[in-house]
Amino acid sequence: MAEIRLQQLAHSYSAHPSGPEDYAIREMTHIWEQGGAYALLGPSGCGKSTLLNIISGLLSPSEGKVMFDETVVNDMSPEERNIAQVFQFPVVYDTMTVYDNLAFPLRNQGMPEAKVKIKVHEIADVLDLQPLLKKKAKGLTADEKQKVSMGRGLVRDDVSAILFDEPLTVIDPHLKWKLRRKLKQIHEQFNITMVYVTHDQLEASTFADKIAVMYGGQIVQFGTPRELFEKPHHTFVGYFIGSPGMNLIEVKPEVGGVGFGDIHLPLSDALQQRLAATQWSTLKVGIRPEFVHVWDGPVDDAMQAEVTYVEDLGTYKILTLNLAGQLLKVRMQEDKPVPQGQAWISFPAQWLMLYADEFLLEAATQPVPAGEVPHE
Amino acid sequence: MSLTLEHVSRAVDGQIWIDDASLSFEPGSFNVLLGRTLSGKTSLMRLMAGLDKPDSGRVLMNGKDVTHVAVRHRNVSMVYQQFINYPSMTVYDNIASPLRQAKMSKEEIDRRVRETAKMLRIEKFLPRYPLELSGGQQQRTAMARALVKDAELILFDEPLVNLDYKLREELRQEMRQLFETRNTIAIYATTEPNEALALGGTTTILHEGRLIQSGRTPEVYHQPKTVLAAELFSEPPINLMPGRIEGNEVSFANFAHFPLNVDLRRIGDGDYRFGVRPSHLSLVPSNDDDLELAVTVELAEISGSETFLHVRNEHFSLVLHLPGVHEYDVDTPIRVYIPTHKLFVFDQQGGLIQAPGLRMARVA
Amino acid sequence: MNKREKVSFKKLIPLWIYLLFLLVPIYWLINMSFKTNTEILGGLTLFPRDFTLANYKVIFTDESWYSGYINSLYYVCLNMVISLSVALPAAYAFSRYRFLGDKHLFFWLLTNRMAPPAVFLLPFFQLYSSIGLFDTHIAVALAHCLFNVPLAVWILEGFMSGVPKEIDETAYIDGYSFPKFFGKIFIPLIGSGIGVTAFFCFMFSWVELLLARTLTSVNAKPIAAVMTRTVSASGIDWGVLAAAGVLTILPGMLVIWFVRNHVVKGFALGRV
Amino acid sequence: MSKVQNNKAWWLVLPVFLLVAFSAIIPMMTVVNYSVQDIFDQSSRYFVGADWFRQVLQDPRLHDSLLRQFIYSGCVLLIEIPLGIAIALTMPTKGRWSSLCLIVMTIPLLIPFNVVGTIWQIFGRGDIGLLGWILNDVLGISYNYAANASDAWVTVLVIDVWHWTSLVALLCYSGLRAIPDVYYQAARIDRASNWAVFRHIQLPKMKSVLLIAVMLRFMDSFMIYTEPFVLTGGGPGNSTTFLSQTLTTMALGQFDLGPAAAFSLVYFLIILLVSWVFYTAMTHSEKN
Repeated sequence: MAEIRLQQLAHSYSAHPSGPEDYAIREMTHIWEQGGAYALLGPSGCGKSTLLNIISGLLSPSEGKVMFDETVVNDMSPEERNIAQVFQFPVVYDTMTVYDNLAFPLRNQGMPEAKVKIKVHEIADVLDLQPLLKKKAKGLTADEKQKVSMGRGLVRDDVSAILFDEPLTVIDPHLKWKLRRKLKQIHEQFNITMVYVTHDQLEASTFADKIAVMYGGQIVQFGTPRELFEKPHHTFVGYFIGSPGMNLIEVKPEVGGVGFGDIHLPLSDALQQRLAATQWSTLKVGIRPEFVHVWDGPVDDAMQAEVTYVEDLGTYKILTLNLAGQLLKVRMQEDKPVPQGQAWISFPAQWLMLYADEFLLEAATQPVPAGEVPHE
Repeated sequence: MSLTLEHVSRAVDGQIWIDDASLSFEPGSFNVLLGRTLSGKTSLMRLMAGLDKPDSGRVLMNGKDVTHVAVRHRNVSMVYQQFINYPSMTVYDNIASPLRQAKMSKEEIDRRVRETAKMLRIEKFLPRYPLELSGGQQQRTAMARALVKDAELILFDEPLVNLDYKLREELRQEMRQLFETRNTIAIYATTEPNEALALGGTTTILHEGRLIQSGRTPEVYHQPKTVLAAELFSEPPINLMPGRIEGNEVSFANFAHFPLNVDLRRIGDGDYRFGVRPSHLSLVPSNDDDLELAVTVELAEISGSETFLHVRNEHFSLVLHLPGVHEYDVDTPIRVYIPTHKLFVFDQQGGLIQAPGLRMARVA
Repeated sequence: MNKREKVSFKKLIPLWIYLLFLLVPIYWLINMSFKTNTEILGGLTLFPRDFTLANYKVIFTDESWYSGYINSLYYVCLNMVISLSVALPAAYAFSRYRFLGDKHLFFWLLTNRMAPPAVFLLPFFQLYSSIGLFDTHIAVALAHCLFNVPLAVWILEGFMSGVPKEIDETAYIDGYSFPKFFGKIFIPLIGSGIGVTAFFCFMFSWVELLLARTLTSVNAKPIAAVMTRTVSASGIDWGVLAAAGVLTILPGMLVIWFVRNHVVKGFALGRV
Repeated sequence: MSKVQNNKAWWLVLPVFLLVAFSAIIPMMTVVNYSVQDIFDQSSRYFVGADWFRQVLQDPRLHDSLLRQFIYSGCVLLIEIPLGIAIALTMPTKGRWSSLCLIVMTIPLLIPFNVVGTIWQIFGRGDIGLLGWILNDVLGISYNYAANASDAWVTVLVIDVWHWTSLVALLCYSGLRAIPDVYYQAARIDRASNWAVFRHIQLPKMKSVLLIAVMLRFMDSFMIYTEPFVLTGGGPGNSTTFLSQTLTTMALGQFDLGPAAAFSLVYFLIILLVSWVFYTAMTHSEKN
């Protein structure tokens, strides 16, 4: 059991990195607390697999420290770190029975057979593997095999953390949610730090209490699923989380707010002050399709947009609107009337986000914690 | 150009893969084949393409019997789930290959290859080899090869399933635009009901080699003829509960009772199966006729901007599809509301008796 | 970067010893081929004191010697071409289709690999004599097909099964005919497989002596059979024998050099 | 991948079928024909039934060389298979060294059988060979393969090991390369010992290539002819006379066509039988 701390960690695959683009992981400081359920979410190539390998010990970081509690583990192998890992494709020992598979890590530690038996049955109960214990691992289905792989990690008492690397890839879609539930239950039952690496927002948000979204070798936001949805700290989080993603529009500062085309968007005084005090080269506003308000008819203060496409998804609709030359997506519930030709919309101030150089700009009263959103 | 299947059947090793399917497709239409894995989507497409021959029945193109015409003499294209390109050729040569086989002039080939590559936004990669590209770019190459020759029939066999969801969203939207102005028949197989909805056009539901229902996508969705069609065309699957109508009262599994509303009044007494779409359930009452149920949370699946809430009580389990993020711990007791005017009613054999009336709302 | 991948020299010592064990006898042969017979018989020297090319000169100036090489290379190449050209379509059939008796046919092909060449010596001799092919290159090439063709089919089938059949279908959809698809698209895809197969065909045909010797007398006599001539009444001409031996190793080395990437890839793919 | 039923595929297989049939069926029929007849010349031949078989099966020459053959093939398998596995396990998987290893290891495979014999004939001699010289003069071990039967026998065995272990190693290497990295990572995380990794990951995954290696080495060592023939001519005594040589002597040397044909069939059947036993034994254990 351990808290995992990454201190000024950076990694480059080249021996003499000449610039930030040579880094697979850019310098970061990050803490995974003991007993938490975390996800590491990002598209392919964002550096999440590199980070996972650094935590598990398959890779040694080129700069900075990996600490388990108070120990620096940079040069320790996975077995010395007591890490368990569940891989994308289930790894089982084909020639052994399920029982022997589960007993394998214990026997390797030299645990007496009587104790092994107790532990294996305990884990088999949790994972519903009891009826399969006597079967050869080779004949199992993919989800059974994946449960056996998990079991081999859970069966050990000394595991400091369990890492999951896209563990549900090979699972039949209709069995997935059951395994997700199992994972959650396991986390509640065992007080172990779990880190779940995935490119799928559903996997991440369902499993984790807190999600680290990775992009371009950085963790751009570390927050709960709700925070990622309601207050993305980076334009990438806005784009990547949610389907469809956040609407992002480049804007120019104006008196009393920002604007694009002939549209003016007012900002609060506090935010205006913050903007004035910040250096930036690009400025964007973001609003989620769910939060765009569509009026039933012409309203004062509402902006007029042209409806270019309506996507009927059965119980809700996605509208594509043209607002002063910018395309916007808007999500509408089934019961709401669909505007024809023209729509009157407004952006509720609470859901309108302002991004300077892709990072969220908030009113000064709520400073962004430094460790989570490093400014360049 | 139209495509018609007349009573086609196909069995392999005594197992029936396609059971007496009759279908026809209009020129310029976008059509979705919806069904679970192994439901016969691929087999049906292979029959349409001419890659396999039916054991019985006919395939007609423009009214002409092409059942026994070899695939290379038909004007069809196909895009597979795997990214299938010729690894030994550059992207340019890949896209040009069907045109070269058609003995087109060099200038014409060059023009069309560049035009198609631009449409699919891969013009930068023309001199590269497919295996040097990302998955999305490889699939774009395969799609370009399928589109370049102006085939009369283009088949897509779950083309987006191996891409991650952001790319899927992007490509799906582009595809719809690509076909808006074309006069080809596009047929698109998918396992995902939401993809069928997003792509529009017509939808044909397949199950175990049989056609379940076919028609314009919104109609099939809102008026499923059977329980099976409703289950297959709903993600997450439609919630089904056994129930009984007796006098002026409806009861679910003998424990939740509510008065008969206007919609249900014309159905006689008896045992029925009631269905309600996951997205119609809610955590707050929205109407006076809502049925309140006490349940416990099995799992809250959060997909970024939506939540699939799996709940159950001692009688049945339900799934709620909620917009926004709703975080619940496993086994939390909560209350959910079923809008009784949005119930589907099926008879014991699974036939639809009544679908909820759509309130067709329009801006004045 | 990875601790496990780091090659520790110490761990590899047994491997070096094994490689040394493979190379020393060959070195000894090469060493001897550059010595005069007096030096060879006069005592042991680890490298030629009296470096000479005379032994090689003997071989390159005597027609019966060098024609032996040409004969061997000729029938080996012939065999490679025949084996590959019949095995390619057959392997394709086995990798893509089920057909009447396919399993039995495949098994029967493989059993031919189990037949000792000695068993076929006499019947082959009679067969090829009766159809007038005795002492021709084609006779040896055909005889070697007995064990090379099944092997070629088997190796190629493995490689072909790794190519998704959707590629074939895409080609037909694009309008390719079967021969055009096979030549332009499929063969380049299994390049490594063909390289590895050619390597094995070469190997087994080049090293075989029993059949090659029985089926030839003068015109197609293989080098391996010519070599037995160095034993004469006056004893063995060790220097020439060694030089001839070295020259038989060279073509093999050349082949390895040319297909090395394919072979390495073929082995590395886990498909040989 | 599902294969399609298509009997037209026979056309693609036909060339192979005809070619192999020409080289296998006609000669095999000749052999069968001879094995049941007594032949004096083209016109006078008599059907003798199973007489030749009876004679061959009771022939002490067959018993001798069969026994020698089995011991020899057994030794070949016992040495080359474990050695090949061990070498495959130590071979580097990446970089220049691995290519170099692969290439050096293929060299012996490409040397004609008789040249292999010649190399060792020279290498082992006391007067002109490095090995013979080291053994006799440096280490003081008396060694002469031309005179001492056991020396000759061991030399033939060493030649085979030298010649063919690489093939086993390369096949195993190829099998090992097919194991995904995650298996090793999982094993490390489970703290598996090297032996456990070998026993539970590498060996099971190598099984199919090992089967091929065992079959190939069994068949080829059982057919060995050229190397002992070049090295010792089958001597001293009969110590290195194996089945193929006995057969060749019978057929070409003494022209005993009938018995030689019967011998051939028995020989062939033994190989088929033993191969079948290996095959079923190794695939059977997988099913359980």
